[in-house]
Amino acid sequence: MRDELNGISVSIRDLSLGYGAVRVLSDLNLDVRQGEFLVLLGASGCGKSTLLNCIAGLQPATEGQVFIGGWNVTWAEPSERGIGMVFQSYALYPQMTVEGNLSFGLKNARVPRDEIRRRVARAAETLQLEPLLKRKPAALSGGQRQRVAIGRALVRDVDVFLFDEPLSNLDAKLRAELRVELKRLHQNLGNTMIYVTHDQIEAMTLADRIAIMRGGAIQQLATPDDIYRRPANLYVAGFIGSPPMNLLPGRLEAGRFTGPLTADVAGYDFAAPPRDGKVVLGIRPEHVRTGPAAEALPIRAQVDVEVVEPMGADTLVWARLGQTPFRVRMDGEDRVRVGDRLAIGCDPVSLSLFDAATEARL
Amino acid sequence: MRDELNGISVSIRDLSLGYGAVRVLSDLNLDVRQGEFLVLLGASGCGKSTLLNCIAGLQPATEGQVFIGGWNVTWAEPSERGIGMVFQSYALYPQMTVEGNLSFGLKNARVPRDEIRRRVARAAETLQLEPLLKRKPAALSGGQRQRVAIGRALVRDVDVFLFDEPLSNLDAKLRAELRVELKRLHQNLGNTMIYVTHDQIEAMTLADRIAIMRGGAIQQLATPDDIYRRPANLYVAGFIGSPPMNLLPGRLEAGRFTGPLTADVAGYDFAAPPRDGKVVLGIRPEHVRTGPAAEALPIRAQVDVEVVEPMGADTLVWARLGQTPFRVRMDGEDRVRVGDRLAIGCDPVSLSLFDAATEARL
Amino acid sequence: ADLEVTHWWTSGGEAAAVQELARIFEEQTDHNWVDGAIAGSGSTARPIMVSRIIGGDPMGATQFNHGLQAQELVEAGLMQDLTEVAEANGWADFINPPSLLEACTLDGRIYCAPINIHSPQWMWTSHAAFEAAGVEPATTWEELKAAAPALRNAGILPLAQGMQGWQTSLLLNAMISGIGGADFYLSAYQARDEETLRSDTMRQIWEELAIARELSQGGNLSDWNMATNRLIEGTAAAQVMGDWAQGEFALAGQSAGSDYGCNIGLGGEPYIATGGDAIYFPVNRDEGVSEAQRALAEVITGPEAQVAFNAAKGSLPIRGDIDLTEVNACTQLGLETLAAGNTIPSIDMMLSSDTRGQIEDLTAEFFGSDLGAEDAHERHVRIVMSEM
Amino acid sequence: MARSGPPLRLFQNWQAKLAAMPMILTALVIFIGCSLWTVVYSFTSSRLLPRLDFVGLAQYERLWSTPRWQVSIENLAVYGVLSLILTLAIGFLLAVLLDQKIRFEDGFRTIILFPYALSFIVTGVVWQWILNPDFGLQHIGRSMGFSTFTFDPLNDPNLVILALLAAGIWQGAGLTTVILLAGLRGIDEDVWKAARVDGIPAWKTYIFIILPMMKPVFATCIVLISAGIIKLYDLVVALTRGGPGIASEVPAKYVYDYMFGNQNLGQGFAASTMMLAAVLAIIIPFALFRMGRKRHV
Amino acid sequence: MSDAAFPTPRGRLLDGPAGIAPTRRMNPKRIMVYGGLIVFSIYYLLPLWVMVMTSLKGMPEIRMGNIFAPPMEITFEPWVKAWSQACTGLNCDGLSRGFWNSVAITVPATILSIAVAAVNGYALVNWRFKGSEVFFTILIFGAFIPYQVMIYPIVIILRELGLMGSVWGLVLVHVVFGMPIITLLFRNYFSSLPPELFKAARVDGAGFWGIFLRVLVPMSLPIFTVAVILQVTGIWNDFLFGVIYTRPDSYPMTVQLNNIVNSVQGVREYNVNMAATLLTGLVPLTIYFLSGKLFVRGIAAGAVKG
Ligand SMILES: Nc1ncnc2c1ncn2[C@@H]1O[C@H](COP(=O)(O)OP(=O)(O)OP(=O)(O)O)[C@@H](O)[C@H]1O
Ligand SMILES: Nc1ncnc2c1ncn2[C@@H]1O[C@H](COP(=O)(O)OP(=O)(O)OP(=O)(O)O)[C@@H](O)[C@H]1O
Ligand SMILES: [Mg+2]
Ligand SMILES: [Mg+2]
Repeated sequence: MRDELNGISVSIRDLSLGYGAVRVLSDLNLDVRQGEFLVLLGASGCGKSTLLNCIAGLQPATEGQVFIGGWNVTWAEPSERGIGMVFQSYALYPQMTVEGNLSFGLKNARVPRDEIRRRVARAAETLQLEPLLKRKPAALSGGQRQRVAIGRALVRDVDVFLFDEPLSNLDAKLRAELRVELKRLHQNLGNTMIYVTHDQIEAMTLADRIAIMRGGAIQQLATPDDIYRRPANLYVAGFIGSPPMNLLPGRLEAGRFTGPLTADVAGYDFAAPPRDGKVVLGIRPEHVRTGPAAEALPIRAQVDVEVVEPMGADTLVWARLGQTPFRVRMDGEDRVRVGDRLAIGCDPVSLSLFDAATEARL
Repeated sequence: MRDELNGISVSIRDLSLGYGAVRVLSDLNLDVRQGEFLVLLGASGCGKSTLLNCIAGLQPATEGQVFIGGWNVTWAEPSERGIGMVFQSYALYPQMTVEGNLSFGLKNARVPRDEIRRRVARAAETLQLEPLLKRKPAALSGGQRQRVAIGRALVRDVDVFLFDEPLSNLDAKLRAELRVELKRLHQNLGNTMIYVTHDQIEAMTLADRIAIMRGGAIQQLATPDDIYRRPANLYVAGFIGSPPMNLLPGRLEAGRFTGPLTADVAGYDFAAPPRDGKVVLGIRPEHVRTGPAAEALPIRAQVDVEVVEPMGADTLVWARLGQTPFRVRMDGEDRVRVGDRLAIGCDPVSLSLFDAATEARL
Repeated sequence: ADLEVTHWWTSGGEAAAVQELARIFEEQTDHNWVDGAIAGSGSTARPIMVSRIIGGDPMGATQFNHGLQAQELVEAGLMQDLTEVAEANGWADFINPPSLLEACTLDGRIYCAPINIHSPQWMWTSHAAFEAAGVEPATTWEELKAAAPALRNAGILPLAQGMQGWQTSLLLNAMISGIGGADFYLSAYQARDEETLRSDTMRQIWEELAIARELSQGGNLSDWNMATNRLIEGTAAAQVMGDWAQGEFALAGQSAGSDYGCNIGLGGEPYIATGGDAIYFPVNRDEGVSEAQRALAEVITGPEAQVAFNAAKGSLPIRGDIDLTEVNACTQLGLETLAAGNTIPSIDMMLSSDTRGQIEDLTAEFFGSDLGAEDAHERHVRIVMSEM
Repeated sequence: MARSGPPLRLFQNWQAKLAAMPMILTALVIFIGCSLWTVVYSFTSSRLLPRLDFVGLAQYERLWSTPRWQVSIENLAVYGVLSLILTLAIGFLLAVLLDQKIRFEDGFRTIILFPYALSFIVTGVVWQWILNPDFGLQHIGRSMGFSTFTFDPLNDPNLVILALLAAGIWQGAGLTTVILLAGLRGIDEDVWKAARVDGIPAWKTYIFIILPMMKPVFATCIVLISAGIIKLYDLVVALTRGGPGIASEVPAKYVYDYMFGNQNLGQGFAASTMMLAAVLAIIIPFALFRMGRKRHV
Repeated sequence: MSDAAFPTPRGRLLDGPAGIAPTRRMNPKRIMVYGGLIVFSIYYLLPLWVMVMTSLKGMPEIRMGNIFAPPMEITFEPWVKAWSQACTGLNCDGLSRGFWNSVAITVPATILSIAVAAVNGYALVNWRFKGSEVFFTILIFGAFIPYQVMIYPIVIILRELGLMGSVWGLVLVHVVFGMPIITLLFRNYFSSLPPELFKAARVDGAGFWGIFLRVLVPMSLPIFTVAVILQVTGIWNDFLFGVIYTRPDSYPMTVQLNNIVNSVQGVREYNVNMAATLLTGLVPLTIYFLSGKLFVRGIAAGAVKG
């Protein structure tokens, strides 16, 4: 077993958890590599927090086991697992100063005073908390509070950091900043980090690998790039990307797709030899080219513009391809008006094809 | 005066409002054109809701006047102003069915039964609420509730719609959908709409014009495009855009900018003849070109990549220009790694220059 | 040792009597009297006493009306056996009437020390009130009825009647023994003879009670001593109440015969019930307390305490052998009746608290409503007949 | 560091279980145990001491044929209905008045709630004094020249319930006011705005929109008031002692008097069992209502 | 657009006046609001007024006069008498003894009941175990059971525990009967705290008591205050338990009050009764007036969420 876990920091084996009759996690397996930044991404209620709590030992699993650093910690107390955890709501102890918050765990573990002071100072430095050490959480801004919460995990010198939507309570601007800080922190520390979010931007930007969850099971575990370019199934395809992929139902026959548009999919990288049948064709709005650039591409069609959303850097066009809604992302500089007919084109290389029945990628 | 208001639907004159000593709105003037979609955008607490409540007559102004459709309604009751209002929390009457919610106001105004039925049917059709008419709000999803709230304004056949962050309580996906629906609704109805939000995406995509508010005053009132490209001052520049504009402090001397980079600003469209002095140079991350495309541009520099955030369609690069942080938005296809040195370039046409003292655009 | 004595003697005259008793107890023994007065009437106090005894936190001594009230407690072995004290002091020799001691006896053992005799069959009259109305003070129930219109005219309440159940049932019982006579009384309550209960006499008694209800209209009294106080003030003419009312007269400085008058059995058959108060001594673990209990039992039945206590309270002593020459006319009347052997057992000795309580409820309801005499009579029969 | 097997179920959380012992004991021994004990002994002929001498339903038969019990139930019903309606009506009215963004709101609220801080004994004594015919309201009325003015509820069997109501509401309506006020404050400000934009007058908004929205708060109030009504005892003892006659007797007093005064425990237990049943009849529907609501959300 | 129901704005014409807002200070509606409140305030304050006035009058003045009239001659005699001279039986030390008894009962009962209830609430929210909700539900049901149902069995329980008649027995009874509502209060409060706080403390290695004492208690001061107010007033005002489960030398003040009011020796001394009543109500009233909003909040919190 130990060998098997070489290079694996957190390993989850056949984990199941239910509340009464409701199954929240079912037979879940997951290996997180040493030093990896793994993001658990999924819609609300899919069991992300539950999984994280199981890893932390805050919720006993119904079945299955959890290994951290090669040890079976399934029945260990949270404080004995070598993990640190950061919560969405900060969960700072309001009556203690920042310093008190940072040192509470160490005091509980009866770490010597000197050592505590040293570690708090180091964490405060890393997170630029020095000037705040004597303040109480109420006197901190949201971003500062979140940094203290991270510091609380930091002082404990743990191998694995668990984050449960740590940035959801912050406004968009701060969220972007802290995201970058977190990424930098990971680059510096090199710890294993498991990070729960339902924000795809966070997932895409932070993760080494993303695990997409749905209904207590993992749908796809891969690098952000893979997930974006090669979604494993229709769910992932529809979940990732904003606006999401255009999904066109149709039939595949002898390498030709017939649906709202017809397309020769020669050049598409099939996972297995293609079989004819009902399929769904996925085209990301940003892989659609318009105007002159479109004409050179093998797949072409005409769409009618219904709504135009200028978003600054780029413009989102909500159009109709025959009867099917179709979204196109264009450069912010390009001008298009409601009612225009737009010539579009795209490259089979950037397409996705799914089996309509199994929903899996072809 | 009446002539002056031609084509103006809502006009606010010298409006001031304070709670005790605290001034929430100060000497605010605003004209909203007939049929216009005006978005009030600003950080939390800047007075957006207060202004909207003043227009609706839900909060009496301390000073100033409000005109709607050419009438001075400063002291009129909300129900007499010809406005409909939609709230963030929906504010549906929970014990009434959807139909009851839609018709309660009309019944109260003693509109004939037939007329009520007709109007409710029309609103339900417009908003696709027909199958829900007999349900109670508790049995509706967030998006459906928000549609009922809109319907309640719709049945009243008013000229002006007021929205107070109508989409904030919804999740990202639903928000995007309803945004498009709202836009469509406006295209069909052609009413004047005043829409409060703190979400720039909503503002950019929905608005005919955006009024950016700060501390109870309007900073800039212009089309989304203008606000994005030609922010009136440093506040607007920093507020709009995600990530926001790179702002580089420096000096302007004889048409040359000296700061973290040096740049010849010939080609920049000055509002007034340029004067030398301390300025701030603004460059939007998406106006920065990299690689071969950069070399052809008049302004060039080298930056060090610190963090790379792939976001699917595009990639955000957090870099350093000398000591100054510098953000670049690149195409999702381009590859760049932490530690790389990146050649960047941009065009003076897309720059913004601000006076460092007055913070106003030059 | 400290001996806690609980009782409901809290009105003026009663408190004075307790004061005497405590003084004598502390003088004659080296024990300490700890007073545990509980205000209100016996029905307020008894639950508290009972729950304390049952709850295993007994007081040193407690007042009960002797009779069936404490019987179950005795049966359950919760009460101190006083037989030795009684024999040593020869209680049987001087306690008069002997029925008093009998009421304290269960299976040949003695469990309580009687302290006084209470006769509830008295009617008290205020001379001042009758004078104000210009009529002779009534000496019988019939005279009172006759004087009523004149009294009313003078703005005087003919009958001061507290509305609490025990007071209204006291009136009923006084009428039963006074109007019906001793045999009737015994036949009704001791033998519980249905014929007696349904008899015309009983029906008539209920009608008299209805008249009493009228005579007391407008009094709005609840506590008995408030009623007595009306007599003392001269704003009410008569009150049917136990001999303890004398204590209030005495405290107010009034004297029998000149300021107030008295008669037994509402001027009818002069029988007095020989109920009264007895002191019970709950079994106690502390030997010191047991010691004090025995001492108190002796003191209570001793002549000095009997004189002092009963003089203050206005009740009759339990000893046949003490000289009460100094007592006033009313007490004298009581003593004479007692000496004549015109005694009947008290209600407490014949009926369970349950039945007694139901009769109290019935009379209270009767006085507090316009319930017909006929219906009330019927219910009265049923209550008595259901006594187990 | 790592344990290999799961710990025993019973000892999971043992500290919490230990700490909750007082609660568990109270729930089981006092609330369940004592209630059951009472119910069991209500089928016996216990008099002064509890005895397991079963007599079937005899105690209940007697209970329901006792006029005093019938009067008690009647009184409780009359008092209960009136008190419930008046308390809710006054409470809501006061809450609405207090909700009008008035000045001195704290002051008014303090005045309305302070009797709640007092003991029923105190309330009883005070109202006895105010209603005293010789000194109180009747006296005032007469001394103002209305020489025939009669207002003596404490001695009038028909009015005595009003005296109880006046005192009961004096003490208890403040609580309802405060709870309803908290409920009103909990209602989304935007609903008010929406109603104003719809042109609905304030009173209509209160009745047709706000009142239905406060259903749960009203349910809480009703349960609290009902529980208080069933427990009604101290006030009666202090104010009327059940009088005049038995005109203001209530079940709780019946229980108490029979258990101790009349030394008929069986009868007292039968009466208390009836009260227990009444409580369950109020609480169970309420609990079901709440649970039902939770399931829907 | 000018429709029957919602015509175009019905405001004044543009050139019309645009002066100052119509005054909102004192329109008929406000007068009705304040009028209603004042009428109710009189209903609520009158008894208090009568009590105070009566307690400051001598008996002769009471007999002559109007209960609402202020005293012509203020006397504190009744207060002195109520406090230290009024008699029940042979004990003529007024309410003073009852006061100290009440203190001796209220202090430990408040502390203990709150301690127990707080731990209950904590265990219920943060350390749920099988059946914990069931016990809690029973507890809440228990709050509604009339006390009379349980008086007798509790006598027996106290006897078995040997606590009958002692102050500790009464304290125990108060702890038991205070438990439902105070536990509810704490449960509601603790469950309104973010559960993450508790999780964070567990990750930080704090145990059952560590989390309670070092994390939760320090941040629960408001609710503790509220609980103290509720318990002090509740226990202080108790009559039924006080009279049954104690002995005369440890009677609380309410029982003593009832004794004084009901032991009529000669004439009823209304002024003394009123003074005694006020004295008895003084502690809860003081707490109530001092705590102001907290009391209200506690009651609302304990009830609204119930
Ligand atoms: N105590 C509980 N009892 C019953 N069901 C629960 C409980 N806690 C969570 N669940 C259910 O478990 C599922 C997973 O919950 P979880 O909190 O893990 O979701 P999540 O993915 O973290 O969602 P979010 O993004 O909203 O935080 C949800 O469907 C939820 O309803
Ligand atoms: N009743 C009030 N009393 C005092 N100040 C108030 C009151 N209502 C609002 N304010 C203040 O007025 C300012 C403007 O509030 P407003 O609600 O208009 O902000 P907003 O722009 O709508 O913010 P948000 O985006 O959070 O809704 C805020 O600073 C707020 O603190
Ligand atoms: Mg979660
Ligand atoms: Mg707002």
